[in-house]
Amino acid sequence: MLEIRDLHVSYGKIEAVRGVSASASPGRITLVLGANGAGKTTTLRAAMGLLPVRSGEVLLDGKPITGRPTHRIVRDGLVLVPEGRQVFAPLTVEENLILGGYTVSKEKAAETMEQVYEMFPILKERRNGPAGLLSGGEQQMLAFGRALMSSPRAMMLDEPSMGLAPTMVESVLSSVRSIADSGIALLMVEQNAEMGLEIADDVVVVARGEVVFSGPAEQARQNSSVVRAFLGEAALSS
Amino acid sequence: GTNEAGESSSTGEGLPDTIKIMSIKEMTGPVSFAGENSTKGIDLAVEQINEQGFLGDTKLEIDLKDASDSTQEAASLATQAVSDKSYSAILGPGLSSQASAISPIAEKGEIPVIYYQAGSDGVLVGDYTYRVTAPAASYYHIIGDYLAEKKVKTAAVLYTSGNPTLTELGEKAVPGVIEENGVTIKRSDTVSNDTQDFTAVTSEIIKADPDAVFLLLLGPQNPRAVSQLKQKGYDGEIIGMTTMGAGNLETAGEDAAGVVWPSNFSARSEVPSTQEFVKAYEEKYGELPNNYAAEGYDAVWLLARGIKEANSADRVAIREGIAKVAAEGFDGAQGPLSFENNDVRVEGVIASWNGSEEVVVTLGDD
Amino acid sequence: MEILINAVTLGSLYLLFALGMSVAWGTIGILNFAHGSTFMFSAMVAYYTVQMVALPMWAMILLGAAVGMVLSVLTQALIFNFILRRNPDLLKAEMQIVVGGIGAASVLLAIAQHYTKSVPFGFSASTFKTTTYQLGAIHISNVQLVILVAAFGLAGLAAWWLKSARAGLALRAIGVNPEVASLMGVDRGRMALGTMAAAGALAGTAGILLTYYLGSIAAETGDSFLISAFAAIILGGIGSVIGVVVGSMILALAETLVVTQLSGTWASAVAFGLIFVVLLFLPRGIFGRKEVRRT
Amino acid sequence: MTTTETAAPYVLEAEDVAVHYGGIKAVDGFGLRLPPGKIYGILGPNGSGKSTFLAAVTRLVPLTRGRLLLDGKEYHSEPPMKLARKGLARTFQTVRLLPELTVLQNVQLGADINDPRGRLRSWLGRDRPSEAVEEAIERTGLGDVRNAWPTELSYGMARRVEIARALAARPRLLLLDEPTAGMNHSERQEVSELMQKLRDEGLAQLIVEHDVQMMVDTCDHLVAMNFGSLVAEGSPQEVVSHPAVQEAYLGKRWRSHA
Amino acid sequence: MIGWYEANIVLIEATFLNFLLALSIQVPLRVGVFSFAGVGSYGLGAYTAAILTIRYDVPAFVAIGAAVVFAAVVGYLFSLIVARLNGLYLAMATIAFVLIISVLATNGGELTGGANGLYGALSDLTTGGVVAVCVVVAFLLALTERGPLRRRIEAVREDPELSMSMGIGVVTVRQLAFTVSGALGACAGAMNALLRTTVSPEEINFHLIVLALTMVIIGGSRSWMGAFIGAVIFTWLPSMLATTGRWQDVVYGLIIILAAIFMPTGLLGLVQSLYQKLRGRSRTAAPAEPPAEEAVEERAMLQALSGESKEGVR
Ligand SMILES: Nc1ncnc2c1ncn2[C@@H]1O[C@H](COP(=O)(O)OP(=O)(O)OP(=O)(O)O)[C@@H](O)[C@H]1O
Ligand SMILES: Nc1ncnc2c1ncn2[C@@H]1O[C@H](COP(=O)(O)OP(=O)(O)OP(=O)(O)O)[C@@H](O)[C@H]1O
Ligand SMILES: [Mg+2]
Ligand SMILES: [Mg+2]
Repeated sequence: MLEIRDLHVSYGKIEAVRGVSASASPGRITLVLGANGAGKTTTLRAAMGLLPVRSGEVLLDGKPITGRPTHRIVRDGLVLVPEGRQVFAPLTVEENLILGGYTVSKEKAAETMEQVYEMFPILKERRNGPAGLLSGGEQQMLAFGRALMSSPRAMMLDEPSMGLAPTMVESVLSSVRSIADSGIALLMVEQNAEMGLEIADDVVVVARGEVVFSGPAEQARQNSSVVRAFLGEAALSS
Repeated sequence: GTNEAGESSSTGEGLPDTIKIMSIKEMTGPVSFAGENSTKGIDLAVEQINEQGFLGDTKLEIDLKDASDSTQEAASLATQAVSDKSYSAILGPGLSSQASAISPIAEKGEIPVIYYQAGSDGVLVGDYTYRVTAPAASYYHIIGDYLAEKKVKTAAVLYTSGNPTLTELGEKAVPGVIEENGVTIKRSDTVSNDTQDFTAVTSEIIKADPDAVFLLLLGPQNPRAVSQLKQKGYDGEIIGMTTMGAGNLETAGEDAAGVVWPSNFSARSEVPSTQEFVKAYEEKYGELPNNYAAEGYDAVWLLARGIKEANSADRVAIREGIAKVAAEGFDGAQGPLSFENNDVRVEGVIASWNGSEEVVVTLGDD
Repeated sequence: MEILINAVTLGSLYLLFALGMSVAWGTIGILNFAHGSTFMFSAMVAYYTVQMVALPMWAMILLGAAVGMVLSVLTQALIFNFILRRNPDLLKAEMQIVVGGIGAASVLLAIAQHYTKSVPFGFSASTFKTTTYQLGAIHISNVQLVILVAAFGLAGLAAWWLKSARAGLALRAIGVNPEVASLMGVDRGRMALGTMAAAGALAGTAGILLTYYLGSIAAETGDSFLISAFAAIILGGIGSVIGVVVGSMILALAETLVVTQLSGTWASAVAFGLIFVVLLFLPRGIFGRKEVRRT
Repeated sequence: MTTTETAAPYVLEAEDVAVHYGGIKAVDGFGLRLPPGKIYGILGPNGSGKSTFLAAVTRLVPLTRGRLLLDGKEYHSEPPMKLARKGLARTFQTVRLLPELTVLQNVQLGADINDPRGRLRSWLGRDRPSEAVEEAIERTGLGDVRNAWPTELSYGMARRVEIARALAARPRLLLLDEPTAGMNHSERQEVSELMQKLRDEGLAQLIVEHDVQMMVDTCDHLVAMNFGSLVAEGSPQEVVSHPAVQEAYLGKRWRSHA
Repeated sequence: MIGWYEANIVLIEATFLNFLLALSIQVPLRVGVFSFAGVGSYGLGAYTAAILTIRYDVPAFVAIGAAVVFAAVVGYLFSLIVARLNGLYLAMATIAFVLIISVLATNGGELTGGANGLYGALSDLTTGGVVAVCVVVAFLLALTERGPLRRRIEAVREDPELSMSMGIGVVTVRQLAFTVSGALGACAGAMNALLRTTVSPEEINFHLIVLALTMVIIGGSRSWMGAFIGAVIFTWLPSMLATTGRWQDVVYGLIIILAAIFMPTGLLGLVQSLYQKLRGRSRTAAPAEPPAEEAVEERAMLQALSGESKEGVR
């Protein structure tokens, strides 16, 4: 269970996140929606210990992890797929994956790696090439696969479908669903709201650093303002 | 002298209470051992001069300035000395690069400078600059008898080419001396200023199998080259220059036993004026003086004699006084000193390292 | 033949010196300009110790390694760590780190100059005595053997560790992007400290062995090696242990050949000329990783 | 936007373009012809060579083979910076803003191309943003962040600066690589509208984007590629209903939609 | 005052010479070229000017001009050779260049005076001349730190490929940087040789490289003012510290360390950010708000949303 409670984060004088709360329980996906600059990435990064938290709390399975160093949080069982891929460009694809499994046993890592290769065959093809030469979408696959490697208890995804072709979006999001089904708590920022809403259990909408909607996915799908903002007029009429 | 202080520094006749001299030194940095030792010699000389009343009631006062190894610092200090009229002269730094920067300033600012060390060519320009360290080339010939006595027939030369003094020795003076004594040079090699390892070059030298090896290297390079020669099995003569002195061979220990070098100074020399100096030095510091101390000592005495001759604290007058003293020469810590174009000449001694300390080689009773 | 052995020995000296520097630079991206001073300082501390108690060689090595480790850890904790914390972008911090290292180096150097007055020091008081063996026409000393074994042994160890251990990979990841590395669960601070400790121990070991071999070193010796080490690492390609081995050997061979066949004056010119030419054809050194950058 | 009428029927022509990296054939015999004042889109699975093709067209990677023509004139041996002066501007798939310039200055950099030697006046004194810069900022909705630094921007905002910078050059041909990645539906809508407006003003555009709905709505013509070569070409509807495209690229959703 | 000026004339001149030397490193650094070739040019310039003055007794401005032109040409040719190199590999190549020049000077026989160097280069160069040159140089460089030129320089440094696609001739800019760096370095070297009347190969060593780099990094690497600040600090610091006696080098090292830690943008950067803080204008801009009309629209939507979802928000 991942819980973010009344989080405040600021950059210098500017408060980018002003009291965001969101939670994800094992087996469930919480989708975070919001306009550009709403503070989604800031929330995830702060939860991960990459940004200092001004006030509020982040709990993993009831245990506070606020203020802990990032590498500890990873060992506690929470991982983040960062925005904009962030693969280790000069390292090979396989080395990237090995690093993803840095906190787990070698056997466990080898096992997961096979699953990742199965999910994204192109990664297997390129396993010995530098990750930086992959295409944008291929790097996104690698970033996603790398996060799986640590067999986390909770996972935060920052726009996992960015730059992916429609077929890939489908396969990534359906694997996100199956990861959740295996009992992992998932918090996901996703601009592809249409697909996101399809797999999400709960929805949180953030605007200018504040939560403006929070509820189950069906409720969000019926909320005309949410639909208009994130799916478009067309979806409303259909 | 007069008791009128203040105005007297620029008036022609008579001496003021104190005469201030700037001593530009390398008290820190890579050559601090030279600065340290010459300062001891300087202090001793000043003490003697002031206590003896050599200049009457007038006291010499040394203002010690650290220029480390920076040319710019040294030049700047010299400029300060020129513009501050209370300084009557400069005791110069030991590095050639600093000295060559100071000389034109001194010439233009008309202030006498006495250098020690600073062996390179461009140091002595014009009338205001003097040097109390004789170029090794001027006395290196004394090694000739040693070569004859040891029946040296073949030799190899190894010198540091990045250093002007050593290059001059290695390329001209030493080969000249060697050949004059009927010795053939089998090899001549060079290393650079920052050469650390002598394995390769010593191997080559040993292959040539000379009776004597001449090592003309920077201070810290000496023990290394000596040890490495010995470790490769060399058992002939090793002949160096003054850089072998001043404790540089200590780390080579036994390996360096028997190394000899012509020197401008040795504390064991029997020359009376040297012994006088050594005695006073030992009394004051409880240790034997090295060449830097002797040179510093002689520099002050040259200056003091010049001042006495001039009977004035005026810079131009002092210069003329020094010139007169130099023309006659005097006996100093380094023995009888004479001057050639403002540059000192000494008789020289052959010094040797016996494995634990420096001794003087007297030929014939070996 | 003897030339070759001598060249390999000189190469091993460079290698021993450069190894620690190369490991820290190629992994956590810290180009430590205080490496030379750490090297010298360790030897100096050992020298003052051996003047009091006659120690055998192994004890001297341990002592040197310990001093090097402490100095290096202190440099990391008190300087580089602060720089990195205030400047998380490694690329931007690079220059700051170089300058911080220069500062640390001058502090250590100044202290050493103060105590030794730049007069060379050596370990003649140690119980270890150099002996030379003669194999045909070739002279080889016991220190020379120790140096050869130590240099190649330690290089092999470093290469193996970086290649096979996950920690080695983690170090490389930190060099690429420290923040993302921490997202993988890598404890950047501890890894950096560990690496610098290892690099410092290597510097200390090198300081002891080189002093034994050369007979004596002076306060400034560390800095003269620095530039050769830098050259060897670049020549081989940053981040590659084989690279630094090959780079050291090539540099040493070139210098030895010039010294013995031509003239020592030209040694550094030829050596650096060679580096220059090699870089023109292999812009990232001999074993350097290609720059990964695409549109 | 100003456009000079050109005699050539196509702004950009690429024939049989190939870019190989060792064994990897990133682009392998792909081509297209882009007439003035049209928006063309390229679709294709991840790693099919779209970005590499754009890099080849902008001369940032060397061609293995092929011909490139701008306004009917071959340019595949010219250095990349010449192209910008000929009116070609582009954005990159990864955001590439200059961290030490503000948003405004980043955009101004785009406009500098029309002022190659840099006016002495702007060196010495005032360096007012030109009309083109103001217009680009305004059209991309960056007015409020114009003085912010790139590191302070959210991802979506940074993408807009990329677009604004390209627009500030007042190009005649604009290449956009995933311009709306990281934007939500309504934000994409805005960008799409902007592109259509620009087309109506005569700007030819070539877009790479994975949002098929947006591509269909925006583009006049679609080209689909896979494994570095052409798979299908034609009107948006034709291409999205092409079986090969559906198979390799479009998900179930689109197949069911179509 | 006059007395002080006369007594410290050497340091005053040295400040300006160090300023030019620092600039010869800073100029390439600003366009992302990590080159120390300027230090080599310093040597080239010093020798050229000294040789011309000693042998042909030419006026100072001719000697300096010739040195500058010569080093600029060498710098340009050098840039052609090292066109493929980048980063620290380039740095190494340029260090090699510097050291080779030093060895050439040592072995240059009569022309360069060998290990002795050259002396007696008496000329009519005045402090005023040095200052005038520096003022002109600073003015010209100041022009590159604003407006379009500044933007281009930033672009070339941060992202050469992007610059190319924006029509900036990256290769030309790099070559220009090498050329200018050569000219600046030579200018410093030539003027130093003429003011000090001597030049020796020992001067052109690794320490000079380190000094130049330290001045730039600690002063500030983005603006001529940073180079000037660095030059002032590192010219005067040693004599200021002389009062600390034996430990002056230790204090010097500590100051460098502290500067490296606490001034990531150099002293200049520190001063600038303090100034901005004083004026209450931090580097940060207002937070991103959506464009005005939409904001109203969105606010309406949000109000609607918040009304509906009261129960939803815990
Ligand atoms: N380093 C920073 N310094 C100052 N302000 C910042 C910084 N990073 C982000 N911001 C500001 O904080 C706000 C929230 O940014 P954030 O990246 O969290 O948005 P987001 O919701 O992830 O948007 P997007 O969908 O575009 O990625 C924005 O207004 C942004 O400009
Ligand atoms: N410099 C390079 N070296 C090796 N392979 C490369 C290089 N550049 C691209 N590739 C490979 O070429 C293929 C095409 O890459 P490209 O970036 O053009 O794909 P793309 O169509 O843009 O994909 P995406 O939609 O994921 O961005 C990819 O498989 C990529 O890994
Ligand atoms: Mg975001
Ligand atoms: Mg792409």
